[in-house]
Amino acid sequence: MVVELQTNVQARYNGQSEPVVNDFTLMVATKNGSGSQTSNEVLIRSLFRMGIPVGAKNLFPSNIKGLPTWYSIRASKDGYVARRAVSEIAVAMNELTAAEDIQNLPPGGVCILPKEWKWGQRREDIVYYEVPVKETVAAAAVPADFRDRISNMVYVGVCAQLFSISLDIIRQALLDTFGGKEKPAMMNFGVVERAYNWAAENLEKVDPFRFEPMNETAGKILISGNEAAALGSLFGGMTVAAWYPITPSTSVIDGVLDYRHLRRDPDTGKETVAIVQAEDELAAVGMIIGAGWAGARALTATSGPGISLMAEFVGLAYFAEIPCVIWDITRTGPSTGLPTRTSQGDLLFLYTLSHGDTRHIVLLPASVGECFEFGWRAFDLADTIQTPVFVMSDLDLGMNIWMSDPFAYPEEPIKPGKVLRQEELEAFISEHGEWYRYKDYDSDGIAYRTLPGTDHPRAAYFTRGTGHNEKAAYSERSEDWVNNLIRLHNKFKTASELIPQPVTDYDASKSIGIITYGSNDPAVEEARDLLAADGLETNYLRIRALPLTQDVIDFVLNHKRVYIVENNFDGQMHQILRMEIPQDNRHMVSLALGDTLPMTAQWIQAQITRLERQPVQEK
Amino acid sequence: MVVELQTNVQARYNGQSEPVVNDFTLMVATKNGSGSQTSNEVLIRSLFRMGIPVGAKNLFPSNIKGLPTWYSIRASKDGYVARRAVSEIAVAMNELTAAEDIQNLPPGGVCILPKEWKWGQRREDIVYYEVPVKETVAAAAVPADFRDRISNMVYVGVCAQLFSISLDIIRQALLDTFGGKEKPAMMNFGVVERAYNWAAENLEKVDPFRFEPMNETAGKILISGNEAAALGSLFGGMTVAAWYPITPSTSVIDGVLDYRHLRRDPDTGKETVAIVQAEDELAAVGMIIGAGWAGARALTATSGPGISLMAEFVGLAYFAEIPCVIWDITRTGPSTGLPTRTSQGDLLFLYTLSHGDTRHIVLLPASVGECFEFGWRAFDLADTIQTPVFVMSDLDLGMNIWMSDPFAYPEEPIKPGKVLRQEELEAFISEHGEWYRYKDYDSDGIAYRTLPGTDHPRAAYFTRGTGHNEKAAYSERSEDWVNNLIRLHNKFKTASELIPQPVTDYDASKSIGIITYGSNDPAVEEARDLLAADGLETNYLRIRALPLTQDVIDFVLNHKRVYIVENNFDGQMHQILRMEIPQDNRHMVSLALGDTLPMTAQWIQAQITRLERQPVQEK
Amino acid sequence: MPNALGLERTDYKGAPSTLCPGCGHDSISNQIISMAYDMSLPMHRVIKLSGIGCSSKTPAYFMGRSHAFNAVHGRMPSIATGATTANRDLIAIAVSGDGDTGSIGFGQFKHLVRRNVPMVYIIENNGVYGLTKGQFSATSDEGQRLKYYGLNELPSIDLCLEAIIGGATFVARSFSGDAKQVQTLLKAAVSHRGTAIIDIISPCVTFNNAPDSNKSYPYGKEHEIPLHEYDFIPAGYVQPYEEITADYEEGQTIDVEMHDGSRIRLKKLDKGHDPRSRHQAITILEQAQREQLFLTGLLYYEEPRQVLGETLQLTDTPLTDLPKEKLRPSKDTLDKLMQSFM
Amino acid sequence: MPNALGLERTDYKGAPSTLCPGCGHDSISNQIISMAYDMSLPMHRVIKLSGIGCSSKTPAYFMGRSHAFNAVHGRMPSIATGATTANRDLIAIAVSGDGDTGSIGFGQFKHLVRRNVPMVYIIENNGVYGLTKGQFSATSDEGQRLKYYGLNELPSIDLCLEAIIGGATFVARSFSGDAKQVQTLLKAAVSHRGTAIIDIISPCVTFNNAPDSNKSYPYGKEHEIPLHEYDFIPAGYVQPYEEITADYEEGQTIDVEMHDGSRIRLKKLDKGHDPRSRHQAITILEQAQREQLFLTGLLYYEEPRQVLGETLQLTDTPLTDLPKEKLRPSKDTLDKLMQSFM
Ligand SMILES: Cc1ncc(C[n+]2csc(CCOP(=O)(O)OP(=O)(O)O)c2C)c(N)n1
Ligand SMILES: Cc1ncc(C[n+]2csc(CCOP(=O)(O)OP(=O)(O)O)c2C)c(N)n1
Ligand code: SF4
Ligand code: SF4
Ligand SMILES: [Mg+2]
Ligand SMILES: [Mg+2]
Repeated sequence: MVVELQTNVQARYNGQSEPVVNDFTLMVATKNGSGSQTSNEVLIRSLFRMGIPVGAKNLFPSNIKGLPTWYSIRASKDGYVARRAVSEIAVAMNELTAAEDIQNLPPGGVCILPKEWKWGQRREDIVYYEVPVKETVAAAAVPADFRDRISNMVYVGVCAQLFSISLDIIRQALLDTFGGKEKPAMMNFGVVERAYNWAAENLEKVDPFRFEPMNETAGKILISGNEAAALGSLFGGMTVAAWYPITPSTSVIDGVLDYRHLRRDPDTGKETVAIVQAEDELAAVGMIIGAGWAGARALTATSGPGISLMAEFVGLAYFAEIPCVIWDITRTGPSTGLPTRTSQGDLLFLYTLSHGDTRHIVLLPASVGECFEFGWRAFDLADTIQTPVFVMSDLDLGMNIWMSDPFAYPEEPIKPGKVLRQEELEAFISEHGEWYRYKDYDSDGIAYRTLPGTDHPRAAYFTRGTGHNEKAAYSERSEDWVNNLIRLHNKFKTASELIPQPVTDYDASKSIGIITYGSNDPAVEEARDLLAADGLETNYLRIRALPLTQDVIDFVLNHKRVYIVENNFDGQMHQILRMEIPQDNRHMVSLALGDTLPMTAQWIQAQITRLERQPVQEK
Repeated sequence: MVVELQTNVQARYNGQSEPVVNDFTLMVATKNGSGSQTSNEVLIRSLFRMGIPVGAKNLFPSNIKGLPTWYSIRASKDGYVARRAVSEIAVAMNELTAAEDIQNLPPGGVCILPKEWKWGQRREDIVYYEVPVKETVAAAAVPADFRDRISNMVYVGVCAQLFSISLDIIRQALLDTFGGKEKPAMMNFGVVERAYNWAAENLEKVDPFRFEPMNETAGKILISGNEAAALGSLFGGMTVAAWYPITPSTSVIDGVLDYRHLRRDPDTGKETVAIVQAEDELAAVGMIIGAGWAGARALTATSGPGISLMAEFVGLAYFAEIPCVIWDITRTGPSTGLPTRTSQGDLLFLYTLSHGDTRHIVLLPASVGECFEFGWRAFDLADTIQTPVFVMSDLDLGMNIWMSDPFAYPEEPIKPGKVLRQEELEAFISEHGEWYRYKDYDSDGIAYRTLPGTDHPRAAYFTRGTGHNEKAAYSERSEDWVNNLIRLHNKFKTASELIPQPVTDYDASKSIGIITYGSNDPAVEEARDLLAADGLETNYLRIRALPLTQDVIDFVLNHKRVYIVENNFDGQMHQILRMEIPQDNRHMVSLALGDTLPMTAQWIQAQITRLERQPVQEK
Repeated sequence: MPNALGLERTDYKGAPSTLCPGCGHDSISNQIISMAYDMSLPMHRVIKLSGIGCSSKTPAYFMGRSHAFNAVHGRMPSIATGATTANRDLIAIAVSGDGDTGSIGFGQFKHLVRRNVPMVYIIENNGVYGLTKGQFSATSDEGQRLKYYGLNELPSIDLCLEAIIGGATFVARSFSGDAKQVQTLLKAAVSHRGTAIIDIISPCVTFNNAPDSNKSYPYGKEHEIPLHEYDFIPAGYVQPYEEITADYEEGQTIDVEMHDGSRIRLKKLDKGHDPRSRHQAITILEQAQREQLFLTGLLYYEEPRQVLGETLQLTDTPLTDLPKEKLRPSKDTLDKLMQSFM
Repeated sequence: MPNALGLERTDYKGAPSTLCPGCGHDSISNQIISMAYDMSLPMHRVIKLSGIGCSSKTPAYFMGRSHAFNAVHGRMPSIATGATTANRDLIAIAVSGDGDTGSIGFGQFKHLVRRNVPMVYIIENNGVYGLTKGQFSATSDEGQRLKYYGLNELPSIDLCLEAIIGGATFVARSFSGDAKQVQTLLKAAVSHRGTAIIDIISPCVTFNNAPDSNKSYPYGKEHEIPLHEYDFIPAGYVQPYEEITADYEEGQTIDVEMHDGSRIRLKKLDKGHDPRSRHQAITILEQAQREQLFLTGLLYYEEPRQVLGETLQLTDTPLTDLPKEKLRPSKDTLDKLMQSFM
């Protein structure tokens, strides 16, 4: 194939001399389904083993085989893991995107590509390393079936040589990746080694990029948000998971399948977690509502289209006060949108999901650690508040691999909430002389519930989505309706004290604040450093759940300017903040990206710098 | 049966002498399904024929037969038609609610009830007329089958006698009600006449209430909002209606069935309107999206639960830019809620329906006249803007009968929007050298579409809910995604100029403003008169559609205090206003009722008076 | 007379019905009450489930001491799936309508039977939408006329055939006017381990009771063709067993033994139908459709197939009753797991 | 060679496929192209409809000059109903998957066939969710194993049986490896006036092509039992007609004449199946299920029943083409109407 470049050729590469160590991004462009996932994982694991902080972003198409996919690995000695828009190194293995991939390199960048390709034009300001991929694989005498997939190991070997990863570490990483299985690991390693040696003999290193061992990853783990969510849920006492497959949420349930053995009854070998693949999302959410009503800790995981389909049922659960947990791993919408691209576009919709006056709790994890923590905590909250709890993660957080401290064991025992089992009901009735399902005995808006199966003649009550009074009896009376809604309102207020509170870095001397939530956190943290280096000091508040609390409002009001950074198009958190803040809030500036990609620090920095350096226009 | 009253007996009725003419409310309490609908209609039609302005509110249960139902008829010489919380006259025909019905009467009120009943206690401060219902019917020699239903005519006759409705007028009204059919009309009239005469002979009128002929209804019509909506749609060129039954929207489609003959092809007797009863709301909305895509003017009517179920599909229509019209006749939610009670609780949900960054046009008719007008206009808007258009009416407006001027014939011809039929496409291509489905040729965000079936080799395009570029080709590129969303955003701006603009009564000298929308209008208008009489002059703005326009925002900013009156629990329009108004808006006060009943002027007046007479607390 | 639990029949009642007087659904509620009383069902273990409709309201009218869940329209099956999965000890009795099951809930219905969720699923089939005032449902017959909505020209869906095709393990049809049959079938259904579907023609006296409607009382009374005569012999009921058998001729009876040891004894009538044959069941229903026959009785019965909880290999202890230590692995487990991610 | 419209086969192509090389769906797209070319379909009147899935992507890969609508998951049937109701002149060709039709879209599928919406409805059935990477679908066979998701223990849904029971008027099964049969059936389907269902086993080479899976190429090739040999004789094709008939023995052929005068001529094979008998069709499918037979061919054909547009008594002019004066009654009509409300 012939790679055609646009003609705006930059300055000739001038053999940059200053070495760049552990602070650049390597991007691998391949075709989907070609097996590059494995080689990329080997690369990232190797760097991790070298003690270098790493971040990974997988940009893949909605397709099973053949369309372009990009995997970028950021090494950052300073520990930044957000996406960078620019990659210094491109491993261009997909002829369909090679021209673009090369075009996107910065001056001084590096391109590794198959030797076999022909060229239209060349950029003169970058370095090329041409690699005989086919030959190398052929020489390795790999069984024909494996040849295609294994050819990705060629670039692993070349990169190892060029950027200084030891073969030993690669071997270890291969073993990790293949779950300790020697045979496939060694077959792959054979190709890596061959490529490594070929590169040593045939390539002259002229670029400045290099990895060097550090000690920043010891004791840390590498894991995806969805796996973390699955584990958190398993440690949270989940007993029912019902789901319908949808990208990018499927791997939450895959994680549950992978680790449910942790909860398998050791005596009988039977499962304590029911995993039901439903026929669609309406059924999935119906199942967890049925299960939650019966007393299970029940979860579903889905994405935007599924959320839309769940709207009616979620309203029922809200109004009938049934606990359940719904993970929304968001992708780009509206509509089917881009299933394999990230976004935070469901926020406002989740918050007000279902017709009528409804309002929901939405947890907003920002890290794999929080995915784990909110994984178990969501059940405690749902049971305590007797309501559906949403956890909004996103494709970036959920499907990419992230570095993290090991997860902390839940510091609190499982909280079943106000459930009256047989004896408790007995005790309750002897104390109060009565028990009514929807009566607010504790003035916190939260009533006591019983579970079906409770062997007590007064345990039963009637659950319905229609009007009811305190006694759970059908009622069309206006007063009953209003009283019930008032109690639900109070319950929501109680909830706002129980949900994860915002994380704040505040110093009264600073006049600029940044607010964000979810997976933007690393980009914001990095941007703050960049801004500070440029003389713009910022305070920071990260919202960890809806409804908003007074802290958030105070934070907004206490600044001269507050930037709301989020990854959707409409600036939905900004809108929610406006809904909650009646005071003049023209100093609140929406930085809403929504360009389908994970947030970058550079974008945030550029926006804030631009706006701070010139008078802010009213938005 | 024995009617038990609470014991706080008020002052003894003192034979009030000042006559009260054409300014009181008569309430009839019966059992659902007992046939009282007919007698109530006869009463209201009689008053209407007497030239007296009337308003009717039907409060019925979610049940087919047996549960309590109340019908109140307000006569108002001043033309007010809003609900009043108090009825001066109670026709208590349902023993299950009689105690309560009597309790609710104001001092000096009147109770008409069957003679057969026994009494526990009596209120001394009201007037009782006891009527031998059974005897009267028995004496009328009505066939046994009809006896139960016809017994309701007894109270018609008694009321006619007591409050001065001439028998002649009743006869006419009966004929109207029975669609001109002499036989049933006369059978009923027999009972009315008998009761009328019995009352003349046996009852001594001691109350002050009386109807007197006026001339305020000449040339006016009586019609329900749902019928008006159906007619408007038929005059709007609707060709496909797909629906799934749900109270209170069912009568929209019933109206279409009743009047589709207006559109029947006179030559062939065939239909120009397809009416498909779908298997559920997901299918109903799918059908109208399919039809809208193919070029039909397609409508569905539903209520809250249906809206929730339509969420995913509506997002598709928004994103794929397909016109269709969705009437939401709102009822009380969340969840199944109270299907037979009114509310405006779907507003915010409609506005942002579906996951991802979506925003919709929502028309807000306030009268049967606007139901008709928005009926046809919604299609023009949907076709012009190429998007789903919601019309949010409610149970009160939709199912109750309202007085109105006759509907005006649409002043504009049907607007098909930017559709390129064969020759137009040809012309377009020769002008532009191209045609791309999603390209913004006119800088208004609205692109040109073709319809399937267009006989032109370049007419076809691919419609999808996934990412696409201007050429309607599948695209996962970030720029394509963002550009498309920007155009949709601009389209929404264009839309805000095309939708019905607010109706304003503004005078710079007044410092208090009231904002409302939909069926609250009559109550607000009446409240303004009450407030003015009390020295509180108000300006008024009625929002007729979302998105909000600058006029609305200016109105808010131009007042010392602005009350947002609406019939839901969360104050949803208030929240939307806050979202749009970054300036200090603490002077905006949410008056959100949401008590399941139509708004009253008295409630609005009381709220505003209370708040204006004492310093307003921040909400 | 108190039953085995010492309860009277009235203890099994619910709130007074608010349906139209004469509604077929009310007589089904009555049979449910009788069945539960006769079978000495422990009410605290019973859950009553429904969707939305007149039929779906009825759980309020029986077994007031049982938990109930009146869900959203057409989606009760998923609630049933979730609840019975969460707690395998629950006895689920569900009521739905033809609209609820055959229109909006059709997909859920089909997938429920496929999973063999253990429950009794009663369809109160009146061929019309009662609660929304008389629209056609998908079981309305081709050629049926309704007061307001005119003529139905679409073929009607046979929910029993649908259930059998879909994998149901107990499928019966009955008529709410045939109290004894309804009751016997209910008893058998509640003894079945798996999804037991009973499609009961239950006339809507307000909107669909004209004699020419085949969901009406007059039609049902005239045209019902019971496939069998039945006796239900509860588990452990030994004594009069012999006596009962005496009634039937050799070769004409079939004993269907249920999971819990109960039996239904069927005496074959005209059609000689053996409900253990899926093939026969399908054939007879197809024939009934073609010839417009109103066949009632147990149409299909499959030897207990694995129910959903078994497919999922769940613990014997209901998931809702697991002790806390089975709900959360130890700290040690977490630490080891974390190692594996390093 | 140009067809009757003067178009080449390449004119009927679409964009290049982005499916996995070897995917069964691609060969079906090819047969659709051939069928359309052979039948000289006017592409501007064709609408291509689909839901979501690998299968549902395929309308992009054929007939690039036709309008297409790639809708939401499982809900294409309602789009088809709306579009064909709006414009009766459209020729709807829809593609769905087993997940799209058998799971999330099951209710819509059943109600579509009940209404007899005129269209060709192709199910590209691979017994798996391709696009979401290999989960079980409702047509996955009992006992089937998948790489990641293990063993399926639920009975599989037979979409042909479902369609017939549900009221479909043309039901066929085929195998994407049997190009000739697929093409003949497509031709017949597109000539049918009513809903034509073709359930085509279409292997997913990436997630479900192990030889023990009965949705795999190896299995299909080995086990396919065609019910008939076919010839499709388009309307107006007179000349070689006699010649073709010569091939078949007396009594062994069935001529199914289509609405537009086309015919499919079937030569009965082993099973002697007559597709005009609903009873036979149901029986043979029930047997196939029991005995795990992979029967292909035209299973059921009903003399054209009223299609939806006829049931709705719509004008002959497509609703989308009505002149404006038929869309809005006159001012006079409104004024008179208003009188009636006074
Ligand atoms: C999502 C939704 N759509 C529509 C309705 C309105 N609705 C209530 S009951 C009903 C039909 C009930 O019919 P069926 O199930 O046959 O019960 P029946 O009243 O005849 O016993 C409908 C359409 C609803 N409650 N929810
Ligand atoms: C509402 C919704 N839920 C889930 C998905 C995710 N999804 C996309 S395709 C698919 C399954 C497709 O399976 P099938 O119809 O068999 O098509 P195949 O890919 O096997 O051809 C699913 C679950 C979606 N797009 N929308
Ligand atoms: S409307 Fe029909 S189904 Fe509903 S309660 Fe009345 S008789 Fe029964
Ligand atoms: S995943 Fe399967 S169904 Fe999808 S394109 Fe690949 S082979 Fe075809
Ligand atoms: Mg019904
Ligand atoms: Mg599939």
